[in-house]
Amino acid sequence: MSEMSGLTTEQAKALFERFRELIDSHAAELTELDAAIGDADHGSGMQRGAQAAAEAIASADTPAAVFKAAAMSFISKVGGASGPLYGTAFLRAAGVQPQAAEWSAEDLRAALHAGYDGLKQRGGAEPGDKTMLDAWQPALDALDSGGDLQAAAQAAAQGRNATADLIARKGRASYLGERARGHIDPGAASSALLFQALAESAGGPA
Amino acid sequence: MSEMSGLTTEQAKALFERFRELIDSHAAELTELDAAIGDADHGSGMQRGAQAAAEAIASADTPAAVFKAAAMSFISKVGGASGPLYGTAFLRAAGVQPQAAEWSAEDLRAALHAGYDGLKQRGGAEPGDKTMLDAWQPALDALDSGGDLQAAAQAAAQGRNATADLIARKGRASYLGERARGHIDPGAASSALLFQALAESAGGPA
Amino acid sequence: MKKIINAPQNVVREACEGFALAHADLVTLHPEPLFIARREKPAGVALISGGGSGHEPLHSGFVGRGMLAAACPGEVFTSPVPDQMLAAAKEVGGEAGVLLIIKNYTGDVMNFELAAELAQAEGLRVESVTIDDDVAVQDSTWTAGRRGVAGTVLLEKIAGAAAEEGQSLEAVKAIAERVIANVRSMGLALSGATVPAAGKPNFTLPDGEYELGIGIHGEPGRERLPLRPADELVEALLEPILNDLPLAENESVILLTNGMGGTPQLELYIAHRRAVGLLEERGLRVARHLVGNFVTSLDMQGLSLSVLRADDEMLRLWDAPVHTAALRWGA
Amino acid sequence: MKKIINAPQNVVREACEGFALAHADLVTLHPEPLFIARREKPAGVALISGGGSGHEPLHSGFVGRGMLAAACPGEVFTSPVPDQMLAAAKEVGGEAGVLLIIKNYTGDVMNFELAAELAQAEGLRVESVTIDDDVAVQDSTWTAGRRGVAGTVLLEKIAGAAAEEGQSLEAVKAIAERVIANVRSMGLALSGATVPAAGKPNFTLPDGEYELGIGIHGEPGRERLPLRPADELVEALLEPILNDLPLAENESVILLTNGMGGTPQLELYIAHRRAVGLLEERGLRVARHLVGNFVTSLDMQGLSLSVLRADDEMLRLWDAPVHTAALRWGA
Ligand SMILES: Nc1ncnc2c1ncn2[C@@H]1O[C@H](COP(=O)(O)OP(=O)(O)O)[C@@H](O)[C@H]1O
Ligand SMILES: Nc1ncnc2c1ncn2[C@@H]1O[C@H](COP(=O)(O)OP(=O)(O)O)[C@@H](O)[C@H]1O
Ligand SMILES: [Mg+2]
Ligand SMILES: [Mg+2]
Ligand SMILES: [Mg+2]
Ligand SMILES: [Mg+2]
Repeated sequence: MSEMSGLTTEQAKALFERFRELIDSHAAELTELDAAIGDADHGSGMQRGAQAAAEAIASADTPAAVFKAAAMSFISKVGGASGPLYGTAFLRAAGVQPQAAEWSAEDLRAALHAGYDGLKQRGGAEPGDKTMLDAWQPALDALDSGGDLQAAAQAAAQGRNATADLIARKGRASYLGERARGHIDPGAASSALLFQALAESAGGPA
Repeated sequence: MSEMSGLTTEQAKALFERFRELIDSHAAELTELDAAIGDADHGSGMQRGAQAAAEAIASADTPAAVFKAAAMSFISKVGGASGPLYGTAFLRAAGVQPQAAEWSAEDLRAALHAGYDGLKQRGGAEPGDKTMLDAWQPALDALDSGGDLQAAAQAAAQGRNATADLIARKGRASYLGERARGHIDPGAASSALLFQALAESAGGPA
Repeated sequence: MKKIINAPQNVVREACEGFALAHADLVTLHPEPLFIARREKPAGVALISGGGSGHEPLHSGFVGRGMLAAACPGEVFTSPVPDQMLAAAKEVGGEAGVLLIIKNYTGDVMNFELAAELAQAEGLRVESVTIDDDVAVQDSTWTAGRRGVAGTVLLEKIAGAAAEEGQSLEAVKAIAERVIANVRSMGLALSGATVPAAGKPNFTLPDGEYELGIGIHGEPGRERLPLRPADELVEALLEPILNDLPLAENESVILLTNGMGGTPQLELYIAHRRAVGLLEERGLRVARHLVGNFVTSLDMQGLSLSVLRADDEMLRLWDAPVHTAALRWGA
Repeated sequence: MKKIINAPQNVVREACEGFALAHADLVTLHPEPLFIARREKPAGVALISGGGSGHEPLHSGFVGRGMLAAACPGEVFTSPVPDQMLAAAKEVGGEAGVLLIIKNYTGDVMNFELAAELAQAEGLRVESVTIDDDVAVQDSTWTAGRRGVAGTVLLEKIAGAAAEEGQSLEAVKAIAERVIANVRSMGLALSGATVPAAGKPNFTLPDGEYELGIGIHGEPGRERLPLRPADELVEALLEPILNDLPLAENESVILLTNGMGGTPQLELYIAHRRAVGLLEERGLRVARHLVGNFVTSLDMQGLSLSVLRADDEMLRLWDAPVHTAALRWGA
């Protein structure tokens, strides 16, 4: 297992540029997932957010500034549940090392944890509730047990897939009860893309 | 060619009872014809009228009284174009021999002509305009040239079929222009049923 | 077909009962022959309209102060019978007389004419006007003539205000005829309407096509065309209207963007936006706006635009108080 | 999908522009961040609501005297962003404070909460209430809780009247909470809604089936059932409402029969007729009626019933003048 990398400002920007590409190419899929157990707007919402974030980060000069600009973009452009959730996660992540010109692997892990805690606090959900937490939590577990960003992305993808077995207890899908089973949670799917973007942007040796 | 018969009060009543049966069993068909080039209400409208007429004639004691009761039923229950048209035709027919206890063949022919003139006057249409006139006119021609009620019914049916070749110049189908071609006129179809009912009720030797 | 109804033959009666319950402060239901009358008999000219049902809120929704004195609902898409208008005229008509407002359809015209004859025979003062605002149809002796469509709501409002302020039968009829002479409409549909008794849509359009020039009963229009962006659809509707109604620069118009029943309000306002823009580009003044479902065709998806060249008198009457179920202001 | 739109991503903005053109006497459009405000800033408490678009006339249609001070439209079926509510609060809020009216959806609650935090940080007095009137959903800690649906229009009217007459922020909030505690709704659908950006209906129902307990975004309901006559459908809607809202004999209620957008008005009144009948059979007094498309779901076919147990104060505030695009009386 290779070592987890840190994050330079350039890598942070690459992360959000790559996130935007991935969201764009998966927008229809995200909307379809949301159509099945939600309201069919997750793809277009994430597109607005990822696009705005990719633009807003241009002049940022620290990883924290990148995350903060991305946070404001998600809060200001997305709406719905995912806007404030991603926005809060990115804002909290930015707060861990607000000044550093570059994040160490430890900084990055701490930032992701802070983001995850923000998600939990803002949404009041727990892992197993069939939400984006179910992609974040296995990804963080992978990092905590020494995995690299690649391993985190794989864990997030597995977590995303596993949401199909769950019934939802938060968000719009919770109205479905048993009927939500068999469907992947759209927010978990977009979160898996976030961890993929992170692995692809910063996954190399730091 | 057999002689045309006249009409007793009983036969006049049988005519409207039979008309009601025929309309009931063809209601869906009439509505479908009207759906194609009109507004899909000819079947239900004629049902209301024929049903009310069959009830209203119960106490009538002359052919004219039968026709007048039928006329008022169509005017009061049908609405649309066909209500006033059939109503006017029956009312005018009733006016030709208002007192006679029985109509001779000549009376009946005159009554049908008066009805036809009423139709033309009320609706302002001419034969060839793809309306019920195109069933009435060949039926009257058949009678005028010595045919019996059976022949009139056949001519009305042929006239009905021939409306498929016409474009409409009156009524709702006139908005269609060329697109009305290929469709039988619903009012011509219900009029053919009227002449069929007449032939079946009074078609025997007078 | 899926509908929230009981038996198809009871649709109109039951809907009228529901309407009368909901608007008991405004109207009274007369069940047989069926008509809906203003709760308080008008002092002046009594406007009576009616037509096939399925176009709600037309006409029942416009019964009340400053608009109709009575509405006579026929079966769905079937003109009412003369008995209804006759009974309504006797109920709401007074010394000032009755004006019948007829939409130009063969059936409506014949039934209202019969009613007028019967009412006159009983000594009532009855006049009538016939509205034929639909430019989709060629007005020629070779057709039944132009159809009466959404312009009817503008007519009923303006003539209703004239009646309410006590104008004479002749004057109310004259202003009604002025409205008719100056209003033009054109509609389009993305889908047909389903008549309860028929059980299926009166026409079907392939995906990606719309019908230009549709009537409010699903009568076909001018042609079927590939669906275009809303702005272009609006141009396709306004073009024939403006060709038919020559308007000088700076003239004032009332613009009605009317939904056919199944069109989301978002879409109506998107169309309205472009219609206002286009009229203003032509140098016209959109003096009054009306947007919504006023003259519908059951669940049809589509809309129509109506343009009324409005003189000061018409604008004044438009602004006059109205209190009905579907249109209300100043009262 | 067939829609009268230009680009899907411009639907909300263009519709708001059309709305502002049509109702320039009532509202002002603020384009960025997007909100619609009363033309004249209210003197008292400013009510601000908002939510995903596609439910029109909610909320923009209720901006005006005696109701909302501003409405913040999100993308179609997507809650608005905090910037919108913040900008609206700064624009229409004054000394008397701001009351945010939130429909209970995860996204709406989070975005409004963020907005409230930001506004308070800027020194504004902001309170909020959350409406969750949909009895179709079990209210438990295991779900996101009950949804806010058509009862919202009753809430906005009554709280708006309290604000208009100058009641304090505390008092307006208290009456709003009293309405929320006493209103229950339940809906059904015959067909799904098509979100422009998605391009196809959010669910499809086989012929002959309906979905009981549907949400206004096409969220699924309690169960799919064979379609029944209207009278039985009404019973299926009222039963869970009355089980959840214990009403004593002779109590007064306001009854709202609300169309989901694609349902002909005839059907709404047929349902309303039975709903009134059923409530009266239970010994209740239907003191006020509202029938029409008020809280819609784009082109969805279906309807909802809302019952508000109304005390004298609520009835008085209901009757108070209101002047908005979609609800108007006494003004
Ligand atoms: N309370 C919550 N906590 C965490 N995540 C949530 C919560 N509610 C919803 N989500 C996530 O948000 C996703 C839906 O996002 P989106 O479609 O943008 O929101 P909306 O439901 O408002 O349309 C869900 O798939 C889920 O992953
Ligand atoms: N002006 C007219 N003269 C004679 N018959 C007419 C005229 N207009 C319509 N019709 C007849 O009426 C029929 C339609 O009847 P119906 O469906 O009851 O009326 P509507 O068109 O009002 O729905 C047409 O098929 C045609 O035969
Ligand atoms: Mg969603
Ligand atoms: Mg017809
Ligand atoms: Mg008809
Ligand atoms: Mg959403």
